[in-house]
Amino acid sequence: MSTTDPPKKMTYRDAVREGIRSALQNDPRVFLMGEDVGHYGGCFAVSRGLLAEFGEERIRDTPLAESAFVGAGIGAALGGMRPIVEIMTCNFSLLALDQIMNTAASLLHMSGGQFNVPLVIRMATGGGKQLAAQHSHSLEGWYAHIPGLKVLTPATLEDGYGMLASALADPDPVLIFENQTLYIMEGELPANAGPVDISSAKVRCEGKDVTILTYGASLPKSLEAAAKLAEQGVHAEVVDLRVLRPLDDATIMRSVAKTHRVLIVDEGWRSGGISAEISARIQEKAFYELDRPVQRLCSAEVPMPYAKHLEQAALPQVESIIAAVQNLVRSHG
Amino acid sequence: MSTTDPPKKMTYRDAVREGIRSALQNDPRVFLMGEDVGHYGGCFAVSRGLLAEFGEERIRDTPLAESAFVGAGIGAALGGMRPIVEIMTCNFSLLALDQIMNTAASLLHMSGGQFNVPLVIRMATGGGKQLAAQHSHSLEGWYAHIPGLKVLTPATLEDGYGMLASALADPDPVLIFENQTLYIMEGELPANAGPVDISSAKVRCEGKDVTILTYGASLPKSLEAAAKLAEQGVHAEVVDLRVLRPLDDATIMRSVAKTHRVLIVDEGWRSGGISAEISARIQEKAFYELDRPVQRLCSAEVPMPYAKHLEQAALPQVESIIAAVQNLVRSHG
Amino acid sequence: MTTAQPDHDQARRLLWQMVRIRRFEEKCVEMYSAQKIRGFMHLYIGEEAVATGIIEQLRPEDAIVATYREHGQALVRGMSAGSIMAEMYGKQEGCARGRGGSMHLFDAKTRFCGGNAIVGGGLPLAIGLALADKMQNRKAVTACFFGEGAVAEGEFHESLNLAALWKLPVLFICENNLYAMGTALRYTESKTEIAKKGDAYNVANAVVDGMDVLAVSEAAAKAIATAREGQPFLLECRTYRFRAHSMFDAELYRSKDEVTEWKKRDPITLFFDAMKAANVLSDADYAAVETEVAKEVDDSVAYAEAGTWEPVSDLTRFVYSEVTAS
Amino acid sequence: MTTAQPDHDQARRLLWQMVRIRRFEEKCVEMYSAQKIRGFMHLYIGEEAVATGIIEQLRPEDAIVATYREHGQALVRGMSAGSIMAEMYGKQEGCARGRGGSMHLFDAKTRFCGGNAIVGGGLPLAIGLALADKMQNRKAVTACFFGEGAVAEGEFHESLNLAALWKLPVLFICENNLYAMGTALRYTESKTEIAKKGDAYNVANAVVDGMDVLAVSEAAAKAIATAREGQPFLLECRTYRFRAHSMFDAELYRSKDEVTEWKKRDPITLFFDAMKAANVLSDADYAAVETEVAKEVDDSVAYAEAGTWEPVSDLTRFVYSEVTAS
Ligand SMILES: Cc1ncc(C[n+]2csc(CCOP(=O)(O)OP(=O)(O)O)c2C)c(N)n1
Ligand SMILES: Cc1ncc(C[n+]2csc(CCOP(=O)(O)OP(=O)(O)O)c2C)c(N)n1
Ligand SMILES: [Mg+2]
Ligand SMILES: [Mg+2]
Repeated sequence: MSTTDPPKKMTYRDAVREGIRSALQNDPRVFLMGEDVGHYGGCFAVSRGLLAEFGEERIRDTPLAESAFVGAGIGAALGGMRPIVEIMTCNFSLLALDQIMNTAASLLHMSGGQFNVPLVIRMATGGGKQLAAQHSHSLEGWYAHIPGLKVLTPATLEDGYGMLASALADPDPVLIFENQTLYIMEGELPANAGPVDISSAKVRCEGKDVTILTYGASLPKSLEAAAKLAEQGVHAEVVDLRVLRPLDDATIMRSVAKTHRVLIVDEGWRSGGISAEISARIQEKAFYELDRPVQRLCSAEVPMPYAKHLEQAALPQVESIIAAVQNLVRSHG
Repeated sequence: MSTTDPPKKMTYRDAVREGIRSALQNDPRVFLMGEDVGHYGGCFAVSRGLLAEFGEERIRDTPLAESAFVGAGIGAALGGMRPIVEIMTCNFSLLALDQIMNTAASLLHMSGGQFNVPLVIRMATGGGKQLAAQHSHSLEGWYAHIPGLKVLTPATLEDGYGMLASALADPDPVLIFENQTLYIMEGELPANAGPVDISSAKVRCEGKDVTILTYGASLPKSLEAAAKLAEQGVHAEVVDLRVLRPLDDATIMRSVAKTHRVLIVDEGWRSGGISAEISARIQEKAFYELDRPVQRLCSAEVPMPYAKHLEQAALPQVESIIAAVQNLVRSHG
Repeated sequence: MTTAQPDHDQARRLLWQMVRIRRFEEKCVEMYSAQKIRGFMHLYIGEEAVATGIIEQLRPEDAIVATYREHGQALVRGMSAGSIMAEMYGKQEGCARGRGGSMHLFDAKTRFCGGNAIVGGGLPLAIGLALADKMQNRKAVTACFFGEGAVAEGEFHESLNLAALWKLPVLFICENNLYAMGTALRYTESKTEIAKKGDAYNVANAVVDGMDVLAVSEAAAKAIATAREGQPFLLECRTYRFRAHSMFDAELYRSKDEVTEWKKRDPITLFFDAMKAANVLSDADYAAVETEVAKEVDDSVAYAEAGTWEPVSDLTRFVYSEVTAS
Repeated sequence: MTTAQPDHDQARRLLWQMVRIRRFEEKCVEMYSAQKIRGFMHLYIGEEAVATGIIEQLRPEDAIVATYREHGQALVRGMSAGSIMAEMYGKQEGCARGRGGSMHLFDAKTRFCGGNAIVGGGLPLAIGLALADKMQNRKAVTACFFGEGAVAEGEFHESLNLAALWKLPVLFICENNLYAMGTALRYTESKTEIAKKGDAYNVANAVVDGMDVLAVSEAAAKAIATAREGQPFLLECRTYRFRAHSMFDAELYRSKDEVTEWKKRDPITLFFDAMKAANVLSDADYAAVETEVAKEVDDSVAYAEAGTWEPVSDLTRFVYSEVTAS
């Protein structure tokens, strides 16, 4: 495809699907495995159509057995394949956590460098669809605690499409968290879209007054908040973290040094979340740059309630982001 | 027992066992369940002798099936029992994480307040015994991320003994992490030892120059470091966090306001660990009290290596605590 | 119908329970379309004979553990339609104060322990409930419902072993509707005879036609009697869901013909026709049941509509208990 | 011994492998007492016929997944005794650079994929290795060892189902030594016939006397042939560990008599006596094997002693790969 072709209009869901399709086309070692990825077309319709195109071997429906099929992904990766394992939602990934932490993340080290695990695990994450406590957790920041893993949170069509190829090229296990509410997001994918960098954060909106550090479904919310704040004369810089492990400290600190005020917006729970790590690091590395203590806006610490008004209140929202920024800019003169 | 009886000499292991025994004696609803708690006498010999005393119903050996027997603990708690479930080491608890997070921690909320889960789970945690990557993780701080749970880290004989009774009296799920290296610690248990408070941190050593916040196996190391530092004229206040969820902010902030310099010593991994949460909170609640950025001394971010010299280097040690404190006291004049 | 005939009252009650589920869920679909209900909602339509046949055989002291497809179980167990509808509306008058929604119905009074949306996650819970009953010398049974998809999960294996090993009063009910979401049984089990899997654990087992409420009742009675004596039982009910897996399902994985074929064995029609032929029930009975149920369903909507929203300030309640357990 | 007689060379090799394991581990105990080795160490003494009988039937392209009780498997597979001893010393000349220790032996060259200390954790891995072989049209088999304790874990169930469902070339070897740490089989399985559990998944299965290396060899040959054709196989080897579970075990759970009884069926003695009676091996053969092995074991210690400590500055290596995979 030439770079002069016009970008294609599509949803984030389509972009993820195109990313998977392109990986399957480009490398015979790649296959997709998970519950309902084939005949059903994917729990969130991400893989619809791929079974017809690639067949049952490469679009592999699994029984409900998260521990075994994630472990099978690890084994297949050791055996020379490049599996993409899909776990429907990150809540269910808890059933496979032993395999993820005790094996995938540890094998290279335990084997003294002999057995690396080139495995990609994709999972849906996040609240906002009234799916209640067992389908709505945001565990990406929590996973970022585990040495041996890389944790990606694509929040744009380009990343939804391009992070997969980069993850597959990585020699070590990579987890990709796709926020459930982003699937219907519409946008454009450049005709020449391809693998994207998976080591850095990106400034999505420049600003001088305050830095908003965020990722996933909170990115569009933060951008909307920044646009509204700009109308009030407050210029927020919005940084899309993109990669939660390892964190891109350089980009974060550069923005802190510019604005001296920081708000972290994180759909995960607050206590012990990735927001805490970022806050701690800023303090360690840019303490004397800070005009104000770093602030955090996170999800309420509840298993997600079903009722819409409660769920929406539990999550960071455009309004609460605006309020937090205003407070940060205003406070202590 | 009268309060004038002399304290009894014993190990931390004995204290934990006495705590279990006393709970079994005091409440017919209490039973102990887990792998090898009975005929083997407990993986770490904690429950040795209890089978003979209380019988197979109440000292219940389970098959290797972490998910099912933790789930069974939840169900038994709902059914009116007060189960103590033992998971040999916190690495194996990953097999039960679905039950712990998706059920135990969520049930009260999902049921709109109808079904509370009075379950206690004990597990061994921590490195230092050359057990390598699948037996040495310190996951207590990571578990502290989960709303609905309480997380205790007894580091003294009194707490090893007394926290269990308090946890059993709690209407909600409580996890108790016993650091493997503490089992052989010797000390004295007061004759009138009983349930202890499980909501607050404790100052274990007063000091004015710097605050060391720590818990578990790092507590004795921190106290030793503090003693050595005192000889050099540096007076460290050592705070034993005791409870990682919910954190006792008041005690932490009180010490920060006194010393203005803080070192957190945490055997967990650094990124996204409980140390990050504490650092972030101090920044949020006591920013203008800080003379220096809060510092963290944690385990190296590696699956634990077997070789002794590497493992010891991976863990916080008396020397590294001293060095970190010296640096904190010295730096930026 | 090969089993013993029920009398008029018994038959009417079975019919009534099944019709309640059917009409209630049809109303749920309406309310979903009207966006009064949101999230994932899984319908039991087609499977009514299973919950009805089994739960009608339970005693008040027995416990129930169900899945996210549990409207039927909740209704038959005696939870009010209003409290269920209000739950799906997200109102605080709901059986879980609107915190749970369709997938998480709960009722402490009737020992209805949810409403678990982790496939297989309920089985260990059932083990524990039964263990508690046994340790406290209560002669209660725990009835644990799950789909055939759950059989592949490790929890199935671990739980059946524990139940047999510890001789626990658990009735495992596998609602084998042939699909786990869109994945047919042949893609999930190397051996598709589910009941037989009990043999690997010395768990007594049986298969029953899940479209035949009398057959289910009879099988349930035997299975429950076994369980009550402390021998777990695995009962496979062969059934079929007439609707999509949830409200988001394009049903790419099964043919219209297959669905049509199964609908010929609609459990309600099947039962009523047989009862009519046997002169146990009349058309007038049927009509009266429908009228009664229509009112109950309408009332449930009215109740839900009249319900109130929990104040947002209460968001963080029920994360921890508000009172100390005794 | 009911099976076909091996010739002299074959018999000598089997004896040699078993004696290697025995003497190597005896040395390990010595070195543990001398505090050269630390951590958890699990001995295979008494069970030598299992690893020997099975692994001797494998081809170089086959893969092995083992547990924390894997010195025997590693030795028979051809990993050098030196690299294993050095590993247990924690030296960087060890087969896992001293990062793994006794429970985590690894060797990429011989497809020895560990050394997994999560009970049951290796089974899913074996499924994946076999799947990769199958998808790449390699005729390799994955041999997966585990204890009877692992049978209760959900991973056993999930993995056997997947193996049969996907027709994978996996040989599951259950080393049934009657105890999981201190918990006897009767406390962990409601049905104690392990091999039979394969029936629940349509996995072909057999039981073999795990103290009889020829019986194991013969059973392994058949099982591997089945697996190589894409039908998984579950082989239960009835065996016994003569030593404690690990170095920390007070052995409260079994009687001295029971141990004594089993020692009468020592796999090495049993085999050598039979071979001597059949005039296949002589006392001189035995003596020569012992001399050879003694040298190998001594050399392994010398190698470990001469080994070096990895610099502490390398602590955080091998958390992520240092090169990009192709
Ligand atoms: C552990 C887990 N994995 C995946 C899912 C997603 N999921 C919800 S229902 C379902 C199908 C379950 O099928 P079955 O057990 O047959 O029950 P049915 O829906 O047919 O009643 C799946 C895959 C889940 N809820 N939990
Ligand atoms: C998931 C898990 N739970 C518990 C343990 C602790 N543990 C180590 S070995 C063992 C016994 C295993 O017995 P078995 O599978 O029969 O193997 P054996 O040791 O007899 O060879 C246990 C309980 C573990 N390593 N992993
Ligand atoms: Mg089904
Ligand atoms: Mg064993």
